[in-house]
Amino acid sequence: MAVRLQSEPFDAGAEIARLTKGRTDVGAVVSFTGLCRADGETGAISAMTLEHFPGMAEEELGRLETQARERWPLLDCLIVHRYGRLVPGDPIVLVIALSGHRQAAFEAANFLMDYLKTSAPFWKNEESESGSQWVSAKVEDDQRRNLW
Amino acid sequence: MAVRLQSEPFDAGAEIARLTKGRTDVGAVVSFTGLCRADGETGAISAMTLEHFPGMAEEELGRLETQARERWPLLDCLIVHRYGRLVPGDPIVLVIALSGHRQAAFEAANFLMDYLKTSAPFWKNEESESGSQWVSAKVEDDQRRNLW
Amino acid sequence: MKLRYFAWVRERVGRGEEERDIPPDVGSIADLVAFLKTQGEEYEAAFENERVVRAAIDRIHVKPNASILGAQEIAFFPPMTGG
Amino acid sequence: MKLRYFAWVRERVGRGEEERDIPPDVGSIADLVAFLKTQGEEYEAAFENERVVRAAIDRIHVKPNASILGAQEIAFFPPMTGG
Repeated sequence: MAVRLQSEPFDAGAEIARLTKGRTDVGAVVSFTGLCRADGETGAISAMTLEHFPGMAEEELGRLETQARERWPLLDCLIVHRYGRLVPGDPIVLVIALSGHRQAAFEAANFLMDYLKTSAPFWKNEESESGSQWVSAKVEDDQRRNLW
Repeated sequence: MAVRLQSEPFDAGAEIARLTKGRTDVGAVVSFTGLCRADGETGAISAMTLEHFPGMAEEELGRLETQARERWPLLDCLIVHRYGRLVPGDPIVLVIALSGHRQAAFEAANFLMDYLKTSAPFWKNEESESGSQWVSAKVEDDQRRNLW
Repeated sequence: MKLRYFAWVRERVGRGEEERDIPPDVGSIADLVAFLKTQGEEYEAAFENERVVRAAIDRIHVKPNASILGAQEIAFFPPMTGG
Repeated sequence: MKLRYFAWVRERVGRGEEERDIPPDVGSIADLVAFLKTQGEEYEAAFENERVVRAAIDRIHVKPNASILGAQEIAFFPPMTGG
Protein backbone atom coordinates (compact mmCIF):
# COMPACT_ATOMS: atom_id res chain seq x y z
CA MET A 1 0.00 0.00 0.00
CA ALA A 2 1.35 3.37 -0.94
CA VAL A 3 -0.96 5.97 0.55
CA ARG A 4 0.27 9.02 2.42
CA LEU A 5 -1.53 11.80 4.25
CA GLN A 6 0.51 14.85 5.13
CA SER A 7 0.23 18.57 5.82
CA GLU A 8 3.56 19.28 4.07
CA PRO A 9 3.80 19.88 0.30
CA PHE A 10 4.85 16.97 -1.91
CA ASP A 11 7.24 16.87 -4.86
CA ALA A 12 5.57 15.10 -7.80
CA GLY A 13 8.84 14.84 -9.73
CA ALA A 14 10.76 13.33 -6.83
CA GLU A 15 8.00 10.75 -6.34
CA ILE A 16 7.97 9.81 -10.05
CA ALA A 17 11.78 9.51 -10.00
CA ARG A 18 11.72 7.36 -6.84
CA LEU A 19 9.02 5.02 -8.19
CA THR A 20 10.75 4.42 -11.54
CA LYS A 21 14.35 4.33 -10.33
CA GLY A 22 16.22 1.18 -11.33
CA ARG A 23 13.19 -0.38 -13.03
CA THR A 24 13.20 -1.58 -16.64
CA ASP A 25 9.69 -3.06 -16.72
CA VAL A 26 7.79 0.24 -16.56
CA GLY A 27 6.59 1.56 -19.91
CA ALA A 28 4.17 4.22 -18.71
CA VAL A 29 3.88 6.60 -15.77
CA VAL A 30 0.85 8.83 -15.38
CA SER A 31 0.80 11.45 -12.64
CA PHE A 32 -2.08 13.65 -11.60
CA THR A 33 -1.51 16.69 -9.41
CA GLY A 34 -4.48 18.63 -8.05
CA LEU A 35 -3.78 22.24 -7.06
CA CYS A 36 -5.60 24.91 -5.03
CA ARG A 37 -7.08 27.49 -7.44
CA ALA A 38 -7.62 31.18 -6.61
CA ASP A 39 -10.96 30.83 -8.35
CA GLY A 40 -12.36 28.31 -5.86
CA GLU A 41 -15.67 26.46 -5.78
CA THR A 42 -17.28 29.24 -3.73
CA GLY A 43 -15.74 32.17 -5.66
CA ALA A 44 -12.42 34.02 -5.37
CA ILE A 45 -10.59 32.59 -2.37
CA SER A 46 -7.57 33.54 -0.30
CA ALA A 47 -7.01 30.13 1.29
CA MET A 48 -8.67 26.83 2.03
CA THR A 49 -8.52 24.34 4.85
CA LEU A 50 -8.80 20.63 4.22
CA GLU A 51 -10.39 18.76 7.09
CA HIS A 52 -10.06 14.99 7.07
CA PHE A 53 -11.08 11.94 9.09
CA PRO A 54 -7.76 10.53 10.33
CA GLY A 55 -7.61 6.77 10.09
CA MET A 56 -10.60 6.46 7.76
CA ALA A 57 -8.93 8.64 5.10
CA GLU A 58 -5.89 6.34 4.92
CA GLU A 59 -8.06 3.22 4.98
CA GLU A 60 -10.43 4.51 2.28
CA LEU A 61 -7.56 5.55 -0.01
CA GLY A 62 -5.98 2.14 0.61
CA ARG A 63 -9.25 0.45 -0.43
CA LEU A 64 -9.32 2.55 -3.62
CA GLU A 65 -5.74 1.59 -4.40
CA THR A 66 -6.59 -2.09 -3.93
CA GLN A 67 -9.52 -1.72 -6.34
CA ALA A 68 -7.32 -0.02 -8.93
CA ARG A 69 -4.69 -2.77 -8.67
CA GLU A 70 -7.38 -5.41 -9.11
CA ARG A 71 -8.79 -3.73 -12.24
CA TRP A 72 -5.55 -2.75 -14.02
CA PRO A 73 -2.10 -4.42 -14.25
CA LEU A 74 -0.30 -1.73 -12.26
CA LEU A 75 3.39 -2.08 -11.48
CA ASP A 76 3.12 0.51 -8.72
CA CYS A 77 0.79 3.18 -7.47
CA LEU A 78 0.96 6.13 -5.08
CA ILE A 79 -1.67 8.42 -3.56
CA VAL A 80 -0.60 11.45 -1.50
CA HIS A 81 -3.26 13.76 -0.04
CA ARG A 82 -2.61 16.87 2.01
CA TYR A 83 -4.69 18.29 4.86
CA GLY A 84 -4.61 21.58 6.72
CA ARG A 85 -4.51 25.14 5.40
CA LEU A 86 -3.43 25.75 1.79
CA VAL A 87 -3.25 28.84 -0.38
CA PRO A 88 -3.89 29.17 -4.14
CA GLY A 89 -1.11 27.49 -6.11
CA ASP A 90 -0.45 24.88 -3.43
CA PRO A 91 -0.61 21.21 -4.44
CA ILE A 92 -3.43 19.25 -2.77
CA VAL A 93 -3.35 15.72 -4.10
CA LEU A 94 -1.00 13.49 -6.10
CA VAL A 95 -1.83 10.23 -7.82
CA ILE A 96 0.80 8.25 -9.74
CA ALA A 97 0.19 5.00 -11.64
CA LEU A 98 2.89 2.87 -13.28
CA SER A 99 2.23 0.14 -15.83
CA GLY A 100 3.76 -1.68 -18.76
CA HIS A 101 1.53 0.03 -21.31
CA ARG A 102 -0.02 3.47 -21.30
CA GLN A 103 -3.76 2.81 -21.19
CA ALA A 104 -3.71 1.05 -17.82
CA ALA A 105 -1.80 3.90 -16.19
CA PHE A 106 -4.11 6.57 -17.67
CA GLU A 107 -7.27 4.74 -16.68
CA ALA A 108 -6.12 3.82 -13.18
CA ALA A 109 -5.03 7.40 -12.36
CA ASN A 110 -8.32 8.77 -13.72
CA PHE A 111 -10.33 6.15 -11.80
CA LEU A 112 -8.48 6.89 -8.55
CA MET A 113 -9.17 10.62 -8.86
CA ASP A 114 -12.85 10.10 -9.66
CA TYR A 115 -13.34 7.76 -6.71
CA LEU A 116 -11.20 9.76 -4.32
CA LYS A 117 -13.32 12.87 -4.97
CA THR A 118 -16.52 11.18 -3.83
CA SER A 119 -15.40 8.64 -1.25
CA ALA A 120 -12.27 9.81 0.57
CA PRO A 121 -13.24 11.64 3.78
CA PHE A 122 -11.90 15.12 3.11
CA TRP A 123 -13.83 18.38 3.26
CA LYS A 124 -12.79 21.76 1.89
CA ASN A 125 -13.50 25.00 3.68
CA GLU A 126 -12.70 28.03 1.54
CA GLU A 127 -11.78 31.48 2.88
CA SER A 128 -12.66 34.69 1.08
CA GLU A 129 -13.17 38.36 1.93
CA SER A 130 -16.73 37.56 2.96
CA GLY A 131 -15.72 34.84 5.43
CA SER A 132 -15.36 31.09 5.16
CA GLN A 133 -17.61 28.56 3.51
CA TRP A 134 -17.78 24.78 3.12
CA VAL A 135 -17.52 23.54 -0.44
CA SER A 136 -20.56 21.58 -1.65
CA ALA A 137 -20.13 18.22 -3.32
CA LYS A 138 -20.66 18.33 -7.06
CA VAL A 139 -23.31 16.24 -8.79
CA GLU A 140 -20.89 15.82 -11.73
CA ASP A 141 -18.41 14.12 -9.41
CA ASP A 142 -20.99 11.48 -8.48
CA GLN A 143 -21.89 11.05 -12.11
CA ARG A 144 -18.26 10.65 -13.18
CA ARG A 145 -17.70 8.07 -10.45
CA ASN A 146 -20.68 6.06 -11.62
CA LEU A 147 -19.25 5.77 -15.12
CA TRP A 148 -16.56 3.33 -13.95
CA MET B 1 3.90 26.09 -28.90
CA ALA B 2 5.74 23.96 -26.42
CA VAL B 3 7.26 21.06 -28.29
CA ARG B 4 10.84 19.91 -27.79
CA LEU B 5 12.93 17.25 -29.48
CA GLN B 6 16.14 16.29 -27.77
CA SER B 7 18.62 13.47 -27.38
CA GLU B 8 19.24 14.31 -23.70
CA PRO B 9 17.04 12.90 -20.90
CA PHE B 10 14.27 15.12 -19.51
CA ASP B 11 13.17 15.74 -15.94
CA ALA B 12 9.38 15.34 -15.68
CA GLY B 13 9.26 16.85 -12.19
CA ALA B 14 11.27 19.93 -13.17
CA GLU B 15 8.96 20.50 -16.15
CA ILE B 16 5.81 20.17 -14.01
CA ALA B 17 7.30 22.58 -11.44
CA ARG B 18 8.27 25.09 -14.12
CA LEU B 19 4.86 25.01 -15.82
CA THR B 20 2.90 25.51 -12.59
CA LYS B 21 5.24 27.96 -10.85
CA GLY B 22 3.54 31.21 -9.79
CA ARG B 23 0.16 30.20 -11.24
CA THR B 24 -3.05 30.13 -9.21
CA ASP B 25 -5.44 29.25 -12.04
CA VAL B 26 -4.27 25.66 -12.56
CA GLY B 27 -6.40 23.03 -10.84
CA ALA B 28 -5.08 19.93 -12.59
CA VAL B 29 -1.78 18.73 -14.03
CA VAL B 30 -1.54 15.38 -15.81
CA SER B 31 1.85 14.09 -16.90
CA PHE B 32 2.60 11.05 -19.00
CA THR B 33 6.10 9.62 -19.16
CA GLY B 34 6.88 6.83 -21.60
CA LEU B 35 9.93 4.70 -20.75
CA CYS B 36 12.07 2.19 -22.62
CA ARG B 37 11.23 -1.33 -21.38
CA ALA B 38 13.69 -4.25 -21.28
CA ASP B 39 10.81 -6.35 -22.59
CA GLY B 40 10.54 -4.50 -25.92
CA GLU B 41 8.14 -4.92 -28.81
CA THR B 42 10.48 -7.40 -30.51
CA GLY B 43 11.43 -9.35 -27.36
CA ALA B 44 14.09 -8.81 -24.68
CA ILE B 45 16.18 -5.85 -25.76
CA SER B 46 19.47 -4.30 -24.70
CA ALA B 47 18.89 -0.89 -26.32
CA MET B 48 16.83 0.93 -28.89
CA THR B 49 17.47 3.74 -31.32
CA LEU B 50 14.80 6.29 -32.13
CA GLU B 51 15.09 7.65 -35.64
CA HIS B 52 13.06 10.75 -36.44
CA PHE B 53 12.32 13.11 -39.32
CA PRO B 54 13.83 16.45 -38.19
CA GLY B 55 11.57 19.36 -38.98
CA MET B 56 8.49 17.27 -39.63
CA ALA B 57 8.59 15.77 -36.12
CA GLU B 58 8.43 19.23 -34.48
CA GLU B 59 5.77 20.42 -36.90
CA GLU B 60 3.59 17.32 -36.48
CA LEU B 61 3.80 17.49 -32.67
CA GLY B 62 2.96 21.20 -32.91
CA ARG B 63 -0.12 20.36 -34.99
CA LEU B 64 -1.19 17.80 -32.39
CA GLU B 65 -0.74 20.36 -29.62
CA THR B 66 -2.88 22.86 -31.54
CA GLN B 67 -5.62 20.25 -31.94
CA ALA B 68 -5.52 19.44 -28.22
CA ARG B 69 -5.78 23.13 -27.30
CA GLU B 70 -8.76 23.53 -29.64
CA ARG B 71 -10.58 20.55 -28.14
CA TRP B 72 -9.90 21.15 -24.45
CA PRO B 73 -9.52 24.31 -22.32
CA LEU B 74 -5.84 23.79 -21.60
CA LEU B 75 -3.90 26.37 -19.61
CA ASP B 76 -0.61 24.99 -20.89
CA CYS B 77 0.78 21.95 -22.60
CA LEU B 78 4.21 20.43 -23.21
CA ILE B 79 5.46 17.61 -25.41
CA VAL B 80 9.08 16.43 -25.16
CA HIS B 81 10.29 13.56 -27.34
CA ARG B 82 13.76 12.10 -27.37
CA TYR B 83 15.67 10.62 -30.28
CA GLY B 84 18.89 8.63 -30.52
CA ARG B 85 20.03 5.57 -28.62
CA LEU B 86 18.31 4.68 -25.34
CA VAL B 87 18.60 1.78 -22.92
CA PRO B 88 15.89 0.10 -20.84
CA GLY B 89 14.74 2.42 -18.04
CA ASP B 90 15.41 5.58 -20.07
CA PRO B 91 12.56 8.05 -20.53
CA ILE B 92 11.40 8.43 -24.16
CA VAL B 93 8.49 10.84 -24.20
CA LEU B 94 6.84 13.33 -21.86
CA VAL B 95 3.41 14.91 -22.24
CA ILE B 96 2.08 17.40 -19.68
CA ALA B 97 -1.36 19.03 -19.79
CA LEU B 98 -2.57 21.76 -17.40
CA SER B 99 -6.19 22.79 -16.96
CA GLY B 100 -8.66 24.26 -14.48
CA HIS B 101 -10.43 20.95 -13.92
CA ARG B 102 -9.14 17.43 -14.06
CA GLN B 103 -11.01 15.84 -16.94
CA ALA B 104 -9.63 18.17 -19.61
CA ALA B 105 -6.04 17.48 -18.52
CA PHE B 106 -6.58 13.70 -18.44
CA GLU B 107 -8.26 13.60 -21.82
CA ALA B 108 -5.82 15.95 -23.56
CA ALA B 109 -2.76 14.02 -22.32
CA ASN B 110 -4.33 10.72 -23.37
CA PHE B 111 -5.34 12.14 -26.78
CA LEU B 112 -1.84 13.52 -27.37
CA MET B 113 -0.24 10.16 -26.64
CA ASP B 114 -2.68 8.24 -28.85
CA TYR B 115 -2.13 10.63 -31.77
CA LEU B 116 1.59 10.93 -31.27
CA LYS B 117 1.98 7.15 -31.47
CA THR B 118 0.45 6.99 -34.94
CA SER B 119 1.33 10.33 -36.54
CA ALA B 120 4.61 11.68 -35.19
CA PRO B 121 7.50 10.62 -37.47
CA PHE B 122 9.58 8.48 -35.11
CA TRP B 123 10.70 4.90 -35.68
CA LYS B 124 12.09 2.49 -33.10
CA ASN B 125 14.88 0.09 -33.87
CA GLU B 126 15.44 -2.41 -31.08
CA GLU B 127 18.73 -4.18 -30.33
CA SER B 128 18.90 -7.67 -28.89
CA GLU B 129 21.36 -10.55 -28.75
CA SER B 130 20.14 -11.67 -32.17
CA GLY B 131 20.73 -8.30 -33.84
CA SER B 132 18.59 -5.26 -34.47
CA GLN B 133 15.03 -5.04 -35.67
CA TRP B 134 12.55 -2.31 -36.59
CA VAL B 135 9.44 -2.21 -34.42
CA SER B 136 6.18 -2.76 -36.31
CA ALA B 137 3.28 -0.37 -35.85
CA LYS B 138 0.49 -1.80 -33.73
CA VAL B 139 -3.05 -2.18 -35.03
CA GLU B 140 -4.33 -1.32 -31.53
CA ASP B 141 -2.60 2.06 -31.77
CA ASP B 142 -4.54 2.92 -34.93
CA GLN B 143 -7.72 1.71 -33.30
CA ARG B 144 -7.15 3.80 -30.18
CA ARG B 145 -6.47 6.87 -32.27
CA ASN B 146 -9.71 6.39 -34.18
CA LEU B 147 -11.71 6.45 -30.96
CA TRP B 148 -11.12 10.19 -30.53
CA MET C 1 -20.96 4.63 21.74
CA LYS C 2 -18.36 6.97 20.33
CA LEU C 3 -19.80 9.48 17.89
CA ARG C 4 -17.70 11.67 15.59
CA TYR C 5 -18.65 14.64 13.45
CA PHE C 6 -16.82 16.36 10.61
CA ALA C 7 -16.98 19.62 8.61
CA TRP C 8 -20.30 21.48 8.89
CA VAL C 9 -21.95 18.59 10.74
CA ARG C 10 -19.25 19.05 13.40
CA GLU C 11 -19.80 22.82 13.44
CA ARG C 12 -23.55 22.47 13.87
CA VAL C 13 -23.32 19.82 16.58
CA GLY C 14 -20.70 21.99 18.27
CA ARG C 15 -18.16 19.22 18.92
CA GLY C 16 -15.94 16.82 17.01
CA GLU C 17 -16.70 13.76 19.09
CA GLU C 18 -18.57 12.53 22.11
CA GLU C 19 -19.43 9.39 24.06
CA ARG C 20 -23.17 8.84 24.21
CA ASP C 21 -25.44 6.12 25.57
CA ILE C 22 -27.69 4.83 22.84
CA PRO C 23 -31.09 3.27 23.76
CA PRO C 24 -31.26 -0.44 22.87
CA ASP C 25 -34.10 0.07 20.36
CA VAL C 26 -31.85 2.19 18.14
CA GLY C 27 -30.88 -0.41 15.53
CA SER C 28 -29.80 1.41 12.38
CA ILE C 29 -28.03 4.58 11.29
CA ALA C 30 -31.45 6.07 10.42
CA ASP C 31 -32.71 5.21 13.92
CA LEU C 32 -29.64 6.84 15.43
CA VAL C 33 -30.19 10.03 13.44
CA ALA C 34 -33.84 10.12 14.57
CA PHE C 35 -32.72 9.62 18.17
CA LEU C 36 -30.05 12.33 17.99
CA LYS C 37 -32.59 14.81 16.62
CA THR C 38 -34.46 14.51 19.95
CA GLN C 39 -31.29 15.44 21.86
CA GLY C 40 -31.22 19.19 21.25
CA GLU C 41 -31.49 21.81 18.57
CA GLU C 42 -27.81 21.51 17.60
CA TYR C 43 -28.58 17.96 16.42
CA GLU C 44 -31.79 19.13 14.75
CA ALA C 45 -29.71 21.66 12.81
CA ALA C 46 -26.99 19.15 11.91
CA PHE C 47 -29.48 16.57 10.62
CA GLU C 48 -31.99 19.07 9.24
CA ASN C 49 -31.65 17.51 5.80
CA GLU C 50 -30.96 13.92 6.82
CA ARG C 51 -30.42 12.64 3.34
CA VAL C 52 -27.40 14.88 2.82
CA VAL C 53 -25.48 13.62 5.85
CA ARG C 54 -23.24 10.61 5.25
CA ALA C 55 -22.27 8.03 7.87
CA ALA C 56 -19.44 5.61 8.55
CA ILE C 57 -19.42 2.73 11.02
CA ASP C 58 -15.94 1.92 12.27
CA ARG C 59 -14.46 3.94 9.37
CA ILE C 60 -16.45 2.26 6.59
CA HIS C 61 -19.10 4.09 4.58
CA VAL C 62 -22.61 2.76 5.24
CA LYS C 63 -26.18 3.47 4.14
CA PRO C 64 -28.90 4.76 6.50
CA ASN C 65 -30.41 1.28 6.88
CA ALA C 66 -27.09 -0.24 8.06
CA SER C 67 -27.20 -1.96 11.45
CA ILE C 68 -25.18 -0.33 14.22
CA LEU C 69 -25.05 -3.56 16.22
CA GLY C 70 -21.53 -4.07 17.52
CA ALA C 71 -20.28 -0.71 16.24
CA GLN C 72 -17.44 0.91 18.19
CA GLU C 73 -17.55 4.30 16.53
CA ILE C 74 -20.04 6.05 14.27
CA ALA C 75 -19.13 9.14 12.24
CA PHE C 76 -21.39 11.67 10.52
CA PHE C 77 -20.22 14.08 7.83
CA PRO C 78 -21.29 15.96 4.69
CA PRO C 79 -20.61 14.57 1.20
CA MET C 80 -16.85 14.43 0.62
CA THR C 81 -15.10 17.25 -1.23
CA GLY C 82 -11.44 16.20 -1.29
CA GLY C 83 -9.09 15.72 -4.18
CA MET D 1 12.81 16.81 -56.58
CA LYS D 2 14.26 16.05 -53.16
CA LEU D 3 13.35 12.59 -51.89
CA ARG D 4 13.89 11.42 -48.32
CA TYR D 5 13.67 7.98 -46.78
CA PHE D 6 13.44 6.88 -43.16
CA ALA D 7 13.81 3.72 -41.07
CA TRP D 8 13.65 0.45 -43.07
CA VAL D 9 12.61 2.28 -46.23
CA ARG D 10 15.90 4.20 -45.96
CA GLU D 11 17.83 0.99 -45.31
CA ARG D 12 16.32 -0.74 -48.35
CA VAL D 13 16.82 2.22 -50.67
CA GLY D 14 20.35 2.50 -49.33
CA ARG D 15 20.34 6.27 -48.75
CA GLY D 16 18.58 8.83 -46.58
CA GLU D 17 17.97 11.37 -49.30
CA GLU D 18 18.59 12.12 -52.95
CA GLU D 19 17.79 14.63 -55.67
CA ARG D 20 15.97 13.01 -58.56
CA ASP D 21 14.42 14.21 -61.81
CA ILE D 22 10.80 13.15 -61.97
CA PRO D 23 9.11 12.69 -65.37
CA PRO D 24 6.28 15.23 -65.92
CA ASP D 25 3.60 12.52 -66.19
CA VAL D 26 4.22 11.51 -62.54
CA GLY D 27 1.32 13.35 -60.90
CA SER D 28 0.59 11.64 -57.56
CA ILE D 29 2.39 9.88 -54.75
CA ALA D 30 1.15 6.55 -56.18
CA ASP D 31 2.59 7.48 -59.59
CA LEU D 32 5.88 8.40 -57.94
CA VAL D 33 6.06 5.04 -56.16
CA ALA D 34 5.35 3.24 -59.47
CA PHE D 35 8.08 5.28 -61.15
CA LEU D 36 10.63 4.64 -58.40
CA LYS D 37 9.98 0.89 -58.63
CA THR D 38 11.35 1.02 -62.18
CA GLN D 39 14.58 2.61 -60.94
CA GLY D 40 16.31 -0.44 -59.49
CA GLU D 41 15.84 -3.38 -57.20
CA GLU D 42 16.56 -1.34 -54.06
CA TYR D 43 13.37 0.63 -54.80
CA GLU D 44 11.51 -2.55 -55.63
CA ALA D 45 12.47 -3.88 -52.22
CA ALA D 46 11.58 -0.65 -50.41
CA PHE D 47 8.14 -0.42 -52.03
CA GLU D 48 7.52 -4.17 -52.18
CA ASN D 49 4.36 -3.73 -50.13
CA GLU D 50 3.31 -0.27 -51.30
CA ARG D 51 0.37 0.06 -49.01
CA VAL D 52 2.59 -0.14 -45.92
CA VAL D 53 4.82 2.77 -46.89
CA ARG D 54 3.64 6.22 -45.75
CA ALA D 55 4.44 9.51 -47.47
CA ALA D 56 4.76 13.18 -46.60
CA ILE D 57 4.87 16.11 -48.99
CA ASP D 58 6.76 19.05 -47.57
CA ARG D 59 6.53 17.51 -44.09
CA ILE D 60 2.77 16.89 -44.13
CA HIS D 61 1.25 13.39 -44.21
CA VAL D 62 -0.56 12.64 -47.45
CA LYS D 63 -2.46 9.76 -49.04
CA PRO D 64 -1.24 7.88 -52.16
CA ASN D 65 -3.59 9.85 -54.40
CA ALA D 66 -2.19 13.23 -53.27
CA SER D 67 -0.85 15.48 -56.06
CA ILE D 68 2.89 16.14 -55.99
CA LEU D 69 2.53 19.29 -58.10
CA GLY D 70 4.69 22.05 -56.62
CA ALA D 71 6.21 19.77 -53.96
CA GLN D 72 9.72 20.66 -52.76
CA GLU D 73 10.41 17.49 -50.83
CA ILE D 74 8.76 14.10 -50.62
CA ALA D 75 9.48 11.64 -47.82
CA PHE D 76 8.73 7.91 -47.59
CA PHE D 77 8.73 5.94 -44.37
CA PRO D 78 7.12 2.99 -42.53
CA PRO D 79 4.17 3.47 -40.16
CA MET D 80 5.31 5.52 -37.16
CA THR D 81 6.34 3.80 -33.93
CA GLY D 82 7.25 6.68 -31.63
CA GLY D 83 5.96 7.58 -28.18
